[in-house]
Amino acid sequence: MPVEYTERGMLKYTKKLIERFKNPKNVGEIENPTVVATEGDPTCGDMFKMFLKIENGRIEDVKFLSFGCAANIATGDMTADLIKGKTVEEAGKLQIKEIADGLGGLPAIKMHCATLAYRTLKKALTKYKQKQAGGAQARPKG
Amino acid sequence: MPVEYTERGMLKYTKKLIERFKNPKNVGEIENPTVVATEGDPTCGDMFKMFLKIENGRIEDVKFLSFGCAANIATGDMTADLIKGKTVEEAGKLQIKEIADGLGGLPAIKMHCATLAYRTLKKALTKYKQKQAGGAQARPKG
Amino acid sequence: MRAYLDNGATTPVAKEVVETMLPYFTERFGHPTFLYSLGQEAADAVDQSQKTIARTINAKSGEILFTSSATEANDIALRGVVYANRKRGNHIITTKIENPSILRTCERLEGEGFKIDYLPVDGEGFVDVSKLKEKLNDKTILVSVANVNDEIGTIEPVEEIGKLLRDQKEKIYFHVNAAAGYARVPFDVEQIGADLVSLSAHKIHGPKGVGALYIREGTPVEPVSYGYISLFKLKPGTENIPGIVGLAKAAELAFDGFERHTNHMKKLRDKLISGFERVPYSVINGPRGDKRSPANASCSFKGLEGESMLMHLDLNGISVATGSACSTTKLEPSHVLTAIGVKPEVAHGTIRFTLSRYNTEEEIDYTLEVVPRVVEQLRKISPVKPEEL
Amino acid sequence: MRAYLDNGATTPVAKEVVETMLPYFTERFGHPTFLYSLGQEAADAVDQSQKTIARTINAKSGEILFTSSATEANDIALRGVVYANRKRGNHIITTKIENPSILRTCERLEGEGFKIDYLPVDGEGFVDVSKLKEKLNDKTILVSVANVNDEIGTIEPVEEIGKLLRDQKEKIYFHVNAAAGYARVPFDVEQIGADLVSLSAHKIHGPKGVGALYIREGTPVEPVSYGYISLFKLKPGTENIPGIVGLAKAAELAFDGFERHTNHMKKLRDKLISGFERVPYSVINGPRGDKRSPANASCSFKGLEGESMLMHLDLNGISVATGSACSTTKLEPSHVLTAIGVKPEVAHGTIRFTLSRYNTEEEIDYTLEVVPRVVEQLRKISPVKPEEL
Ligand SMILES: Cc1ncc(COP(=O)(O)O)c(C=O)c1O
Ligand SMILES: Cc1ncc(COP(=O)(O)O)c(C=O)c1O
Repeated sequence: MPVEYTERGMLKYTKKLIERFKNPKNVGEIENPTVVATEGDPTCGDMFKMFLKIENGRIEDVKFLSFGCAANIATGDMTADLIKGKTVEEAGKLQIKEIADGLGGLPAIKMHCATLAYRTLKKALTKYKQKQAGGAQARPKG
Repeated sequence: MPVEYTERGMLKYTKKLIERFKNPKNVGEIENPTVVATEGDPTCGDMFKMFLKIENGRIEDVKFLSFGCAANIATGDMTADLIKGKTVEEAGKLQIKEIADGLGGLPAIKMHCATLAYRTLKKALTKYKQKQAGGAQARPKG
Repeated sequence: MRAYLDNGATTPVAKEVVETMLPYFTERFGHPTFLYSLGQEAADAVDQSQKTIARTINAKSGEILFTSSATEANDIALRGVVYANRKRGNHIITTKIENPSILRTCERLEGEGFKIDYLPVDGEGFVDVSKLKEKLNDKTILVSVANVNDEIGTIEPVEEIGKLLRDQKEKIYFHVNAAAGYARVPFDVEQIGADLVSLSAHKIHGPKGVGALYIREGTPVEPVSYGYISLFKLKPGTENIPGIVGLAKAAELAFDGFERHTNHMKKLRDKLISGFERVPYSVINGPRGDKRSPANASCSFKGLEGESMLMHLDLNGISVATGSACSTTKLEPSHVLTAIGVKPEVAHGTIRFTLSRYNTEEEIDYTLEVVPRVVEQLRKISPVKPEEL
Repeated sequence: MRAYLDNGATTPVAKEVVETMLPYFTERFGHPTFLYSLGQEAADAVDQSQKTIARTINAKSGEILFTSSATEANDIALRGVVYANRKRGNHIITTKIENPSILRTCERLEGEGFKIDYLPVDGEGFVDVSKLKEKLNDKTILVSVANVNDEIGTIEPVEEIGKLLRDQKEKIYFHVNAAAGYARVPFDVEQIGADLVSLSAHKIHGPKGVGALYIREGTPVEPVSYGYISLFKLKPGTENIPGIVGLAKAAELAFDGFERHTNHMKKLRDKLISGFERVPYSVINGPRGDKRSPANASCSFKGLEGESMLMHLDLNGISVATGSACSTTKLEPSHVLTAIGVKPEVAHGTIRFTLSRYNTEEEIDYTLEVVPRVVEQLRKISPVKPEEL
């Protein structure tokens, strides 16, 4: 932009985002989750922990814990909504843009929040696949 | 001043000055003056012309014409008041400060106006003395 | 009766502008960079104000920077652009009749090694575009010309200049100081090809303490001041939110009915000018008709001195400026009048009358009644004969 | 219920201030440099405002320059003084916990070849004057320290620093950024030995867009901006007259009953602090008691992140700032909290509450009811355990 804004300038959340931040539907923990993944670091000011309950390759439940800004919470909640009920394969196709779009858009400086939720999901799915593979390998062996 | 004002800054006239500017008592010309003197230059934006009627070494009447700012007119008028009725010798002792004081003070950047009136007076008195001296010399010779 | 005819110096703030500003003092007072709702309201206000100003000059809203005055906008424009383009060249072209806010920055830049050409103007104050063309060289990085001269109302051929500059091989940035011209003459940054445009709120019935700088997208501008950055990198410090909102409202009012306002001013201006022409030994400065700002009438009354005239008019309730709006207390005659060839002894007797949409015909009639009287009065006590000048 | 507790960021303009400003928009709107009566009124207003501000800090009225913000005042003070004293030396001393308006100007000056020492502070944010003494050398020309830290409220030993500097053989100029401290703690330029002091109107219930810089008589300061000079050489451009009048009125209101106001704030501050101490895993930042600004309470709530907390408080009608008032959107923790040794994971959970004389006990009670609830709520959904930090 010609008239340069700062990093801070014009930070503005959509109504949708604020609504989700206020009333997230998916916060919390799942007892005996199929898989758990954490990304981020409290020293950086954002951390995201995702719990998945997967049955027959389908994500039956998603919960998350968040240490972070409003966008962190809202993107986490959005991500959870977007993958709930989907197969692992379908969930693996989720795009960062879908998360942002689901919230009516994200300020540029907050895109990293969507990225964090996305990375946590990827990590969880990878873990799940490794677990499946491990289990699959394990069974023949065991 | 530490917080420097410009040349223009805080130019302010006293009530006395403005009153004199509004209603100068001594503007005009004297018919058959004893002596006339002009100082200043219209190209510089101020010019002052003084008419003196001197009888028996006493200034019986003073008038002036002014091309200049409000301070020019007011200082001229003040100067006229200050010397009217005085002897030429007394008038010769007039100080610039008296002119300014008579107006309740002058902005620093307007002191040159008092100086102009003062210089015109000096010139007129010198002319008068020269004239007297010339006359005195002339008589014996004549 | 009163007649405020110094709208070129500053204007009263319009009632609607004050009303628009008020809630931003006491209710919507948040800091625009803060996330909570009060802060967002302030940020939205800045956003909206950018949009409003942008619309009036056919710019994009992100191209509007808010400053504390047109002076500051000019300083950011000139120094900001030449510092950012120092590597490409060090040559600047402006004119002999620019506002001191331009000329003093130029002086400073000369001290820093920049080369500046000050274009002469003709007897009506017009810049000759062919002379500008001759001065262009491969070191030229910036041209700065006001669209309207603040002293004598000349409307400069900025469109022609813009076209010339766009035709050059290397980019030459074009700054237009529109402080005197904004809301008086139409302004379209695309049509003119301006890269930077300065405005001032207090010249259009907005508040003092706010200006704006249009900066065309992609124009490199280096900051010239530093510190806590709230919204804009080029103007650090917390934004004057009520002021910005006031500027936008003032612009809205001025452009809402632009034709009507300017026609009204033109009528009053022409009435003033014809009136002055009937005063003996008077000279109108600047052009007539369409090439003159609707808001400006400048007249030299021979044989008298402007300040005395100003003071007498003030005693009669009429506010005006002397010839040089910016050197009231200097003995030198206005640099603008000198540039158009007015002799100093005449220049000293110059009065500038500047109008706004709020002036009335009655005020003009009254002025035309008072002026000849005061002129006569002052000439009577003057040692200088007007017929000899 | 609403509670505005971000008075360190900006304040609502006091009703009396708005009323005082109003006539300067529409009636006394003249340009201060013009000789006619309207202009004189404006100039008088500037004069009177200088006097008022001067009185509050024991200065002379001619020593007060008006600017468009404390940021601008800081920039003029720092760059102005070091440019003017460049020949004598190139060394500046400041602290690690200054406001960004100081630090960014310092960054710039480093780029221009000046050497800057940033003093460390102790766990409560205090500068160690003996460390400052060690850094002094024969190239030192300027020391800049805020009298009150804007994030954690530490009242710095500026009097001691001033004394040390006055004891040096060569003159070392002393700048005090009082944007956060003005009208919160007493300030006497003579007692402190300050040569330059920055203030901001919008932090004391005055309008945005105005600041002031005290410049001790005889202090050489080079201009850092250029252009049309109205009254002040160091701040070109037409003055923000209503803003200046507003700043003066705001100062008058704040100092008229200074003790009462500050005692009121202290009471509320201490109530807040004790309330926060009862929240588990909370840490108060900065000192307690007399060495803390009456207006500041800063608390880190472990296991949660400040922005979420800020947003939840806003949803409850409470406006606050996160730990670093100036980096809401950066991921780095506040440089001030880092400097006093707060671990980043704790710093991220910091909220700054800043008071004004208009806050009420009910607002504080309400805040102390909401805060623990929000803290609990956020900790419940956090993957970070406060007890592990
Ligand atoms: C200590 C300090 N200095 C400077 C500033 C900047 O002041 P202004 O908003 O007037 O530019 C602030 C406000 O954020 C501050 O708290
Ligand atoms: C052409 C022009 N440029 C710049 C300025 C200065 O504007 P401001 O008062 O906003 O600094 C003025 C006003 O005097 C002007 O007429």
